[in-house]
Amino acid sequence: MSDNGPVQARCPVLNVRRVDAYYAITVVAPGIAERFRSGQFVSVAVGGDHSSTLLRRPFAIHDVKPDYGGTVEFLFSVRGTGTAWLSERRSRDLLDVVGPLGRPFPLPRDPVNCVLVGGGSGSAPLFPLAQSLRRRGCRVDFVLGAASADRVFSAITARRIAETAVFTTDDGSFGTRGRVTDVLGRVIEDCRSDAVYACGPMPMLRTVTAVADAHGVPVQVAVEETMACGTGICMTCVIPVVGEDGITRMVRSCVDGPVFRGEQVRFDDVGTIPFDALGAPGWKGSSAVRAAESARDIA
Amino acid sequence: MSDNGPVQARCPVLNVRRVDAYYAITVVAPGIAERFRSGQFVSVAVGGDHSSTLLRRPFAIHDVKPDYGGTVEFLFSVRGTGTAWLSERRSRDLLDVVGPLGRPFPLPRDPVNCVLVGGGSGSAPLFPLAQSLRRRGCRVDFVLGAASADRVFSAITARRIAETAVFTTDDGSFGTRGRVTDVLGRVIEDCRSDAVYACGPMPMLRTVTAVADAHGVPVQVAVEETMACGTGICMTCVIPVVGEDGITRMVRSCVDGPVFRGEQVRFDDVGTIPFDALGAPGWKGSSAVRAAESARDIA
Amino acid sequence: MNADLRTRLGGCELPNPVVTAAGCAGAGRELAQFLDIASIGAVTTKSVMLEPHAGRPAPRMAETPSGMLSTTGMQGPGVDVFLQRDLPWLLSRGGRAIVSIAGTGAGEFGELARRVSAADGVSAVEVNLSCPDPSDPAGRRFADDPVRAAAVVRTVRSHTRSGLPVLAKLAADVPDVVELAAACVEARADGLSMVNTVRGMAVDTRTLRPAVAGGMGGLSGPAIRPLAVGCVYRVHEALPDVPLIGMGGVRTGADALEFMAAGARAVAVGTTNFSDPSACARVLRELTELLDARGVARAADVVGAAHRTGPGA
Amino acid sequence: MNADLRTRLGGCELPNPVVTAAGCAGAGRELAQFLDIASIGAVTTKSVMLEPHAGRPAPRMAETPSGMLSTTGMQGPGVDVFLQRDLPWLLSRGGRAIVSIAGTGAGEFGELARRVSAADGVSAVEVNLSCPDPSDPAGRRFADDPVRAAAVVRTVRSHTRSGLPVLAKLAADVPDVVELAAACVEARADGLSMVNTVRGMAVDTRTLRPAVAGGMGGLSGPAIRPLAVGCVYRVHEALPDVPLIGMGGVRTGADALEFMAAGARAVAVGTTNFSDPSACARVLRELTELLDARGVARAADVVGAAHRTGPGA
Ligand SMILES: Cc1cc2nc3c(=O)[nH]c(=O)nc-3n(C[C@H](O)[C@H](O)[C@H](O)COP(=O)(O)OP(=O)(O)OC[C@H]3O[C@@H](n4cnc5c(N)ncnc54)[C@H](O)[C@@H]3O)c2cc1C
Ligand SMILES: Cc1cc2nc3c(=O)[nH]c(=O)nc-3n(C[C@H](O)[C@H](O)[C@H](O)COP(=O)(O)OP(=O)(O)OC[C@H]3O[C@@H](n4cnc5c(N)ncnc54)[C@H](O)[C@@H]3O)c2cc1C
Ligand SMILES: Cc1cc2nc3c(=O)[nH]c(=O)nc-3n(C[C@H](O)[C@H](O)[C@H](O)COP(=O)(O)O)c2cc1C
Ligand SMILES: Cc1cc2nc3c(=O)[nH]c(=O)nc-3n(C[C@H](O)[C@H](O)[C@H](O)COP(=O)(O)O)c2cc1C
Ligand code: FES
Ligand code: FES
Repeated sequence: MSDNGPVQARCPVLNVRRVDAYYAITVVAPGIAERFRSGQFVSVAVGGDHSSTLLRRPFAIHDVKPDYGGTVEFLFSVRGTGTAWLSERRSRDLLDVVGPLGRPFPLPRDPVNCVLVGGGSGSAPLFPLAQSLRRRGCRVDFVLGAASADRVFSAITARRIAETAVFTTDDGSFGTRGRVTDVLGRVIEDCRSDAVYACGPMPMLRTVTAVADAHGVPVQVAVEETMACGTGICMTCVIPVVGEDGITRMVRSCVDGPVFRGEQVRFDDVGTIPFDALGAPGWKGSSAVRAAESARDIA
Repeated sequence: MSDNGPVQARCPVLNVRRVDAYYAITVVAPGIAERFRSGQFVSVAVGGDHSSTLLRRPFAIHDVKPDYGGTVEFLFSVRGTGTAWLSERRSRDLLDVVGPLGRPFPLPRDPVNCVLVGGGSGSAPLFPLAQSLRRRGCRVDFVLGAASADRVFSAITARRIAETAVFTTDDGSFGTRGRVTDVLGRVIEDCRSDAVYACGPMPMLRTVTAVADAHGVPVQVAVEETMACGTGICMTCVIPVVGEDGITRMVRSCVDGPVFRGEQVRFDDVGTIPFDALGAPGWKGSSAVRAAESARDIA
Repeated sequence: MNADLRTRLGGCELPNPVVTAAGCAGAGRELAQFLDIASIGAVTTKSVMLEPHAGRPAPRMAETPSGMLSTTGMQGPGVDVFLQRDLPWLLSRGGRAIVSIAGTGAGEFGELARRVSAADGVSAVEVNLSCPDPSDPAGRRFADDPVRAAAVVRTVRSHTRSGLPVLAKLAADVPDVVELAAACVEARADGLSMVNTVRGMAVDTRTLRPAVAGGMGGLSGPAIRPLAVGCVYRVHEALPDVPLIGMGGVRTGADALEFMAAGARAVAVGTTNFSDPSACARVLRELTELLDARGVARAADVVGAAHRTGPGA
Repeated sequence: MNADLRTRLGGCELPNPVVTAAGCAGAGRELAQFLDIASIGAVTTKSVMLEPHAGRPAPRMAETPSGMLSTTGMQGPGVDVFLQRDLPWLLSRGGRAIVSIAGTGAGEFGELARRVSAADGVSAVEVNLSCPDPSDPAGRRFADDPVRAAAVVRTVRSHTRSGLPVLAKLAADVPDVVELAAACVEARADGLSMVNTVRGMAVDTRTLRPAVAGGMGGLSGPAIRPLAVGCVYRVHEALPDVPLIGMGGVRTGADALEFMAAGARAVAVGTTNFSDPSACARVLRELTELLDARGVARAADVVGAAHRTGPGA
């Protein structure tokens, strides 16, 4: 119904591959591929028509290709029932996919130096981002971390695309033992980074934001909140975010995100309603705030 | 836990075939095959581990073979969600099957003449029965009916096994136009039948019983009631049946049946609790009846 | 042949009986990306309060067998922003709006009704009686007490302009849904929406903590359909002339038909919008096909069909 | 390491917390074909009445999303046959019996308790409070009125020999399950079983008739698990010392753990026995594995864990 909004389609599976601890599924989805910008995600129905698991599963788009009119690839690790079911899909099965969803990563106008920080499967959306940045003449450096070697994402591709690529694992089985945030400061300095892009679990994003802040570098984070709809109608995916106007709102990470400016996310208050959030219990907004609200765009 | 009771097993699918309007699935199930006697059925879990359809689907066993230690075949038409899912199974998929369930057809001691009457998919259990009867030297005649030609069950096999085989279809597309009960009387006379075996929908079984009765021939019917458990614990599959003692009880068609002597089933009262049934509202049994109850075996 | 799908709810007529459930479609804008919002019966908008509300802390949802638990806690911008920003958008696309309101007492409900009444183009007002009543010592909902529920409905009716239908939205997990329904009708509700989510809970077996913040949540989805159909059936039996909107786990056109046979004139799609953003259009299409296949001339003819003879058939 | 699974319900100790739910396992005989009936905590036998009962007409069941509706209507042979035929069989196989009783009034419940008390080897008596109360003009169940429910429990307790625990089986669809629970405990119930099936309905969309005879049925299975877990959580919060048996949609060991974390000391498997006749043994095995994986020394240690800190983790 809209030309650049998301579409819903029954997409044939082109292939399912194992990549270390992950599965990669490629589906034929021209409508999604043509609209895609990096940082966006798809949501996939799981379990078939008579499944007891109703909700779609959100996955970052890892790659789009022009083959067959347009294909979309996402990667995932098996976590629960939905991902287990997905891992059993075969070529030619049909998947019900909605996408592309969410706000993409904003791209710099100028050819600046960017460091891309990913944790585990959170690294997925950084690869198309790296491509876009390269096309704009940006320098790209990667810092990728995971629990163990087999969970480090596409190390070879990272090395190929980026100027430098640093890896960390919790168990030291690959790269530096430790966390991405242990090495990030050094990378920012060594590479004279002008911008940080990060995706992964909330605690990682919080520390990445703190490190980037300490170095005076702007940071864009892509969050992974639990989502019931992914399209902005259920209000289950909210996190507290400070707007340009200094007001904290509970915003939907699916449509207002998943990408936010790091310093706008109130990481310490995720999982709460901050007392000063718009509409929090006892909150009394000025009439100016109220007027501004009506003018804000909702989608 | 018991040697001749039913077993539960995850059975590999050997093959899935289309046979006219039906699907035939053969599973490797040695424990079920070795215990099987004709008239018994299996119940099959459908939809996978996270299916919203909880209940097993019951199917008459159509054939058992010694291959692979023992295989079991059942036939079905796609009716709703469960049978649609089953029709999409492929070789090597695993099915969770319980069986053999229910009381088998009683076999005559002497080599008498038997006519086997089936309607639609209800013909399935008659084929292994025919084999058993033949092994005992009985004469077997078939009367098979269905809505249309493609729903008449294994006509060729029937002709091969039986002395005679008569077919009827509602639309006249194969054999005689009409119902099995239209021709049954003539077949009983022509073949000098000593016993009737029938399986199919309740209204058909009722008329078959009436025809057999009119000809003074005993009849065994296998009923198809909705069943939640198939093992005798849920009490959802009951029909009113008159016992040897003349008392009507609401009996479980899964374990007390599915095979009953036709004249014992109170066809006119199926779907009701007859006022004279044991334990019906207002029923006052004699102390003799009560004492008899304790002595009755429950399984 | 195509069945006449028009549906009357008190004073308002909808072109067909498929609407969205409150809180499960925003104000139509997001779903409009996936379907023509003017093509469905109406959009029931998320319950709006007088003031902006930030809602409940996360986690706000958990998946359960054939259902989900949620606790969004009425997050929303407040009625003024809604009337200035969201409602005009919906109407501008040719959509019909059933405006759901949520108050903390009869006074606030009345004020909401007054403001919504003053707006142009609203098709009906829905009164969300599952709001907690702050004056109840046990923190129960208005729906838990037919007397308090009726007081709210009466106030809303008196503050709503005549001709604009007032629908009372009932809960299923109440002592006696028929008594509640009768009290609301007695208080001059023009119709009843039923049912809201049912209170439940899940424990995350990894953390052994409640899966949604605050412990209890509202259960929705196909899991509750039998409860919802049961409520609609019993209320239609008791009050056959009262227009009912049935909801709770509608996923397909057959589910919609089930509610209509139980007694609903219209059917709302809630949770299914989350899993299938074009669900309302699909449900409408499937329902139409089912009615046509049965040779039904008017959708209204199947309303209450399950009451007409005994069980079986 | 293997967790100590022993579970105390009032005066009786079970070797482990997994039992069958009343009416979903007969008296153990049929399931014994698929598992060792002595290996599970106990068999709760189908609610037995004083006299033989023929139950309700067919159709008695319908499948619903992640659940089923049923109306068997207490079909059974009466208490004398049960005590002479079914109970001895179960005990002879080393099984433990929780005997569920169903009466039409306090007097009949008392008489049932007296006869069951006189039998040897019973582990506990469970009082099915979801029976309709013939003296109630609206035909409500004993469970719908805490006062009537308590009267039944008090009578059963006074007719049951001391030392034999009395468990009150509660319904979920009552005005206030905590109030009902408190009333039963006040009437000296030694423990509570919760919950029974929830009233619901389905319409067959082929025939447009109610799918089960009589219209309304009882909904069971995973669909109702959030309702059941919610009841257990709230009752354990209010009455932390009262032994609870949790049930409603237990399908896996994780589901059993969910009920225990909410506050249940034992967990009953009902509808899942229909779809998986060896389910009780599997649930027990899976639960043991989960407890071992967490390094839990005693199953009792996880009881109520979800109450111990706030949500999240
Ligand atoms: C915007 C976004 C992008 C994501 N991209 C990726 C990706 O590229 N690769 C990848 O492996 N994972 C990704 N995730 C996480 C992924 O969605 C979950 O792993 C997946 O939903 C788990 O489903 P399940 O049925 O296997 O797990 P279950 O635990 O059985 O799921 C139960 C419910 O919880 C939700 N859920 C469980 N884990 C998560 C989680 N970590 N984040 C959000 N919801 C969760 C599920 O969606 C479902 O509703 C992303 C999440 C979001 C929000
Ligand atoms: C003892 C017995 C033997 C049977 N043998 C055969 C056979 O050999 N071949 C065959 O094609 N069919 C047979 N049936 C019928 C078969 O069980 C149903 O066709 C099947 O359960 C339909 O499942 P569904 O999910 O496709 O239909 P749905 O309508 O979606 O099923 C919904 C529920 O109704 C029950 N149900 C639906 N139709 C029937 C029916 N006709 N009888 C009993 N329960 C039903 C299902 O089991 C399920 O619980 C037999 C039934 C019984 C009781
Ligand atoms: C996330 C969510 C938010 C909801 N918000 C509201 C609301 O604001 N007002 C209301 O009356 N009902 C609300 N409901 C209840 C739905 O309108 C509907 O009555 C219920 O979910 C049952 O329908 P379903 O099973 O189709 O979802 C909400 C339900 C969900 C799941
Ligand atoms: C077919 C059937 C029969 C039942 N019979 C009884 C009964 O006789 N007495 C009783 O207290 N509960 C009875 N119940 C309720 C169960 O014991 C249990 O409380 C309920 O089904 C919820 O558990 P489940 O979801 O695991 O089945 C019955 C349930 C079903 C489905
Ligand atoms: S997931 Fe529904 S609003 Fe974001
Ligand atoms: S199907 Fe359960 S007792 Fe027969």
